[in-house]
Amino acid sequence: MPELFLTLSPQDWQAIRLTLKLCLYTTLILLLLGTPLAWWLSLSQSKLRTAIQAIVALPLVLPPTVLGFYLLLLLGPHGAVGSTLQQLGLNHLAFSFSGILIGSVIYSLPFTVQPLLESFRRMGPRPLEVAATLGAGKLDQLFSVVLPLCRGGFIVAATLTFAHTMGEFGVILMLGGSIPGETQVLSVLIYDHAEAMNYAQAHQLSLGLLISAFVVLFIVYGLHRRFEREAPL
Amino acid sequence: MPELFLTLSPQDWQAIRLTLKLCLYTTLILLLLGTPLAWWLSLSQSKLRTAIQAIVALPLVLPPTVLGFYLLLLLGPHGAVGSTLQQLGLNHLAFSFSGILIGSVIYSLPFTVQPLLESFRRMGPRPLEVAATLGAGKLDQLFSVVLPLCRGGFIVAATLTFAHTMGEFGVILMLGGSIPGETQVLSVLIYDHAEAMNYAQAHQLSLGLLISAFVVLFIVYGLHRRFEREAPL
Amino acid sequence: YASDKLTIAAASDLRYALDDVIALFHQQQPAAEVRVIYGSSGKLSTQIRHGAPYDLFFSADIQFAEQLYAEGHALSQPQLYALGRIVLWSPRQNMAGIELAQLTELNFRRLAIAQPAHAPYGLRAKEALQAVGVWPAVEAKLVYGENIAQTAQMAQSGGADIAIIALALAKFPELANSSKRASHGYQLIPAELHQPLSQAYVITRHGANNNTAQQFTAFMTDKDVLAIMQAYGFELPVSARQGEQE
Amino acid sequence: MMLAVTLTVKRDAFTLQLNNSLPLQGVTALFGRSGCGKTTLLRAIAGLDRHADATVQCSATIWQQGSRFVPVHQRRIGMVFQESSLLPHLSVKQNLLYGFKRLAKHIAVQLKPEQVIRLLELAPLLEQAPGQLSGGQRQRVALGRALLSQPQLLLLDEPLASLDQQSRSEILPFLQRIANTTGIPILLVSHQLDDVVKLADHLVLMQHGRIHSQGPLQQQLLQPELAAIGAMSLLHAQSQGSNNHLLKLSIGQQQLQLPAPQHANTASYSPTSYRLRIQARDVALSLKPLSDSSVSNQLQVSISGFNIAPHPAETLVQLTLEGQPLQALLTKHSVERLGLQVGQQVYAQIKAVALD
Amino acid sequence: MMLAVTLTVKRDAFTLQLNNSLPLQGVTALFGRSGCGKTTLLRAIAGLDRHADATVQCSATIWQQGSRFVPVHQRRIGMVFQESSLLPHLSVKQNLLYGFKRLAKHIAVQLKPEQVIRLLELAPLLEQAPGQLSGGQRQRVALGRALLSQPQLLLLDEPLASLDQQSRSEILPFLQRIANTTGIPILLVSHQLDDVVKLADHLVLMQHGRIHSQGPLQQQLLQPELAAIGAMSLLHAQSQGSNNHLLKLSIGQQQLQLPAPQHANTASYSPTSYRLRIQARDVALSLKPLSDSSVSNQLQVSISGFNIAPHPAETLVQLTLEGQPLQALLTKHSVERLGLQVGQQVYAQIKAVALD
Ligand SMILES: Nc1ncnc2c1ncn2[C@@H]1O[C@H](COP(=O)(O)OP(=O)(O)OP(=O)(O)O)[C@@H](O)[C@H]1O
Ligand SMILES: Nc1ncnc2c1ncn2[C@@H]1O[C@H](COP(=O)(O)OP(=O)(O)OP(=O)(O)O)[C@@H](O)[C@H]1O
Ligand SMILES: [Mg+2]
Ligand SMILES: [Mg+2]
Repeated sequence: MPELFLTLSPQDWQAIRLTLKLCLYTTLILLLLGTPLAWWLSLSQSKLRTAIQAIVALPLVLPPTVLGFYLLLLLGPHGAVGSTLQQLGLNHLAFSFSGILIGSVIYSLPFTVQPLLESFRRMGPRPLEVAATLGAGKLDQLFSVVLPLCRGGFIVAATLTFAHTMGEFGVILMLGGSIPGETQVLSVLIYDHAEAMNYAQAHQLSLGLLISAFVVLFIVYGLHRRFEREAPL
Repeated sequence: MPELFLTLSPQDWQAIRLTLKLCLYTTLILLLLGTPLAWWLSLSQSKLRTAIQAIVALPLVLPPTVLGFYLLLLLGPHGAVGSTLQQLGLNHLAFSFSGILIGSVIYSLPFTVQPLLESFRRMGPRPLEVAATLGAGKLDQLFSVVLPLCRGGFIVAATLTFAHTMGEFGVILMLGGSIPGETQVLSVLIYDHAEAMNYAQAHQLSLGLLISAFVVLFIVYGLHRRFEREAPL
Repeated sequence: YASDKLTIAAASDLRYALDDVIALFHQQQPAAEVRVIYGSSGKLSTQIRHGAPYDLFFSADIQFAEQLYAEGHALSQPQLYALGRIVLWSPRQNMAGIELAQLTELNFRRLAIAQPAHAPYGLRAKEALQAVGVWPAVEAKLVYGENIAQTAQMAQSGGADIAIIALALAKFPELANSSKRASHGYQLIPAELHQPLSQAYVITRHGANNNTAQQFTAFMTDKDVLAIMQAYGFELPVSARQGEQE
Repeated sequence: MMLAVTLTVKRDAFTLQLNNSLPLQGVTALFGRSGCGKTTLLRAIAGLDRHADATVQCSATIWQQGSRFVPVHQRRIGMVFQESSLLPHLSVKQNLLYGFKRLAKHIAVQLKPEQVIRLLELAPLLEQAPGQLSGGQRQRVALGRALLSQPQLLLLDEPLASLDQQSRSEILPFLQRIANTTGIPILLVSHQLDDVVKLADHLVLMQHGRIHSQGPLQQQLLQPELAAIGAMSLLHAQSQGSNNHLLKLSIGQQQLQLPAPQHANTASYSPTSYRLRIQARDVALSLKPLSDSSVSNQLQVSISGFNIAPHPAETLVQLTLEGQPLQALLTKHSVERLGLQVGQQVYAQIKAVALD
Repeated sequence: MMLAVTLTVKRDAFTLQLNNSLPLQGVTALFGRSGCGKTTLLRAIAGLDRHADATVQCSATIWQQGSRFVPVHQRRIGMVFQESSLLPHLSVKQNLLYGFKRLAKHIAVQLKPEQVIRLLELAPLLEQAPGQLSGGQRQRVALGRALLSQPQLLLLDEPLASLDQQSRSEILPFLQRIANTTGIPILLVSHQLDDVVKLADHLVLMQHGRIHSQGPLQQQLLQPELAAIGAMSLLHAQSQGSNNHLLKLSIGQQQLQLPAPQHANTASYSPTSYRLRIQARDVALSLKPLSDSSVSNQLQVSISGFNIAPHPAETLVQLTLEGQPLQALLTKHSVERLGLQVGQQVYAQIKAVALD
């Protein structure tokens, strides 16, 4: 095991750092965006909301590179977003960290929203009613009731999002261009190693990835279980 | 819109059929495998189960082609599984529909298991206790209580699995090799069209895919909502 | 058993040329069923190693074919049939007349090449950039495509300002006409600046008894085929040129 | 101080229709059969359900009218739900303090945690999770939690349903004291007429989604609807001091002696007036005072009327005792035997009295 | 037919320890303060919790012992949980029939759906979802569902807690009839001593996780623990026929007259023996028979002892009426005034009687 990591090159380490950053940012952004979105979706019954719920899942059905290509068109200098940014004197987003971050956020959106939505629905109205009669406003309810009660849903959402972002490379490759330190995340690097038939390196990185992911997931799920045992719902 | 589909080639149609078959089979198999697995995971508190829960999520963190590569090693003629099969006089599984089906099943496993697990946990023991006192055995409870009560979880699991299988091509391309009628699913075909810069065809297939996925999801979520309204939990 | 169904695995850069070749082959052998699967040479050779049902393998780099042959996964010696060329191409401007060495003078943000680690065209692009001494200057501006087709897409979308791509792609109408503003002249990069992109094929073990495979390899020396290859920007190797002269 | 409610709720087989004012003083009991709309009414008052075209006005504050709708958390309501409603992720202590911790600075704390925890006997449960409580324990925690939020109005939906008699008899006077001393009005749903009569000042009788009648408890007890459950009277009496555990009371010119109430915490609380609850079946009548009977309380009353009793063999005799109504449930046989008539002066033997 | 339970459950601040046999005949009431372990016991009997080293034996069948554990669904138990437990995805009708539809072919249907639906007044609710029911309606559905599963043992955990008096007084006799006619034994948890006395044949008194005492209701009612809640007696009487809505009863040599019970469905049901529930505070004593009082039932009794009453000003007088125990709650003052002594013959005026 120790040798395993001794042989990692600086490029590998850079990719690891970058991957962690991307996964962390994506997960955080998606929890921030996904929570209100899922909340809103859970409340009403209108057709519009059903439509939006369906739309949220759509990025999933496209092959990642194809999605990446469309995003490249959108975020690149000729695309709606990219050209607007350029007119504002900013850079377009293709081949930048921000670009792959946007790509990851869009691509993993359903993995955040769906479990949260289901979790919110199942909680039912009673705990919120109770909190309201005890003087808790909407935001207060979110933090003091929804978050702790739907912890399981948040954990599922966060781990699926994190893991999915970690493994995804199609969108990132197309949109990011594999720039070391900027867009060359671990999945791209492992892919490159595998394609180049540098199997030793690919195996080593894969194994490292699997082990660390396992450790993290084990701890997260273990803690969640402990909580559940202490305060069963 | 009508012209959209008029211009589909026989190859496209073949890929569409194959994709539907793959997604359907994957979803069904995963629901069949994932339900007992998630059920088992939801029941006990042991370390082993936490570990298995973490392992279930692991395929996600590997880049799909790399996962596909490892599966190829495993299922191909030199792999443990493939060579055993060959010794039994059967074909190895690489480059066959069965092979990509196995790949999809492994790769989408967490999207089935996690929402189900969460859903089972949230249901709590009471409904099952009630059913048991009324004479329902374990299997009966599964069908008469767990399935309907966790319908939301099943829908999330099924749609995430279906959509994810639809869009996935890394594993399939590596393991299946884009053989028309056998392993050339829609995502691979779209990818191929895009690579070939047959944008018209790529756009058309993508659009068709998005629209039909939207319609299906809209109907599924809409029905689910209607049910929920009629029998709120 | 002998089968008339032929499955060809081919490197992505052959995509358009090989399609035409197969169409031609089909005219001569209407009964033959030929299908082709494009991918990166690395991936395809890995698949062949692990039992892929490909009869013929057209590699973008002869090394992959030689390796397969050495390992016993291919039966025939790799057969060289064409040489690939790389060009400078831009979605913004006509690159005709702009030498590789002038890249340092151009104002651009991103230069796309294929991933040198595994894509033959990427490796050749890198060699050429190093040969003219601009590599250190442009390295920070590089973005990498998974393969040469994706590299072209990166540039085509405008995300990358310039790309080094296969001549075969630059000649493809989709790319040549991809922007309305300029007709996209490309600049051929001299072959001396990099190792040759030796396009070679082998018959795999799977194709050992495939008659059509034999017929198709024989057909590859047909002069009409060579013409197609040339039209798509491939150069013919010395051996083939001799054949042409006959 | 009134709670004015105008409300129409239409459901498949049920319609709730109200246009009433309920007093916001002391304890108002909502009494009615299962399914008559009590919970629906409480939820509308609390603002948990927003019904179209409803008006809810609490004293001078309009809670709902037209597009105006004060959200639940701003109404300062303490609610005990009919079903268990503890927040499952919080311990008993955290549940108790959930509302308390959210009080605005300027709100005076009338009910202190220690006090509530002591009275509801919650001390040993503080660290437990709601899932580890018995049914009655959960109800006590929910009640304590509502009280600690220092509400301006308490809405209690059968708060004592799964409590044993002893807990009940300890909590009821506590609730009454809260209503009396803190001035927090209580709207109480209960199916136990006993509890209602012990606690309520005002009784609202609901039937099929409407308020059938309402008024002070003493008057409401004469409603024939209640006779079906157990006719009862309420007498107001003045204290004349107590000795030897016996309390002397006077009603007008007449005297009674009763065992003095014995609450753990009545030392500091000796009211000058008492409410006597007397079941109609606990009142016997005789033509002249009885001397050698164990019944010590005999009061002179006059017969003001005869009502139909739920049972055909019985009659509900309406009496007047120093101007206050009193009911006696006799068999028709006895009425005939004694030859009772309207206007007649008779002696009422009161066997059993419940005191608050 | 006995239910033998050996059980130890240790929790933080609570230990349940039992090694008892409960009768499996008629209605057995579990009575005890909140948190004393009633629900825990029912769950162990049902097999919902599997406690180590526990033994549960129902008649001849061992349900749990060592590694043997009959799963819940094979125990043929009808359980009504303390908290609402309808299956939320099923309509009222589907809930009711859930157990019924799962009955094995060979099981005789003693309780028919129509019958249960009629008696629990569920007909108008059949198509509703559980979320659309009031608290009391939910309880009725849960009870009906348990009954329809044709259980061999009914475990009822406060099944009537949120029901109004009228529903209660209709359902209680129904439950009793089930116990009497179908022979299904009932284990009932209730906090209403009233209900318990109406229904139970056998009373189990629980305290702090132990069975304090158990026995036939008549004897158990003399337990001082129950006096704190309201001392009461139970008399067995023979019917001598009724006329003019009055029922004539005899206890030994003595006669009583009472309003005849009036249940909608008693036409076909006229028992020859009755149980009379008499609150100790409803019994007055006199040295000689009273003539000009409305009290028509006067019985000759002898004083067998004096017990301490919960209130210091009162005494619980133990009487014997034709061999049956009877209690009277008098003030000490009256006892002194009348000069009552053990062995003395006196007349008991029984003002109020509850009949089942
Ligand atoms: N969500 C709902 N949808 C349709 N009908 C409902 C709904 N909630 C309650 N009802 C019906 O409205 C009526 C009144 O219900 P409510 O809960 O107010 O009764 P309640 O007086 O509180 O009864 P209980 O004493 O049994 O709790 C009932 O007949 C009930 O079936
Ligand atoms: N899961 C649990 N973990 C720890 N303690 C528990 C748990 N469940 C119940 N208890 C405790 O065990 C004791 C007995 O609980 P139980 O539910 O059996 O009481 P009960 O007699 O049914 O009371 P009630 O009449 O209030 O329903 C209580 O003191 C309770 O706090
Ligand atoms: Mg209610
Ligand atoms: Mg209980």
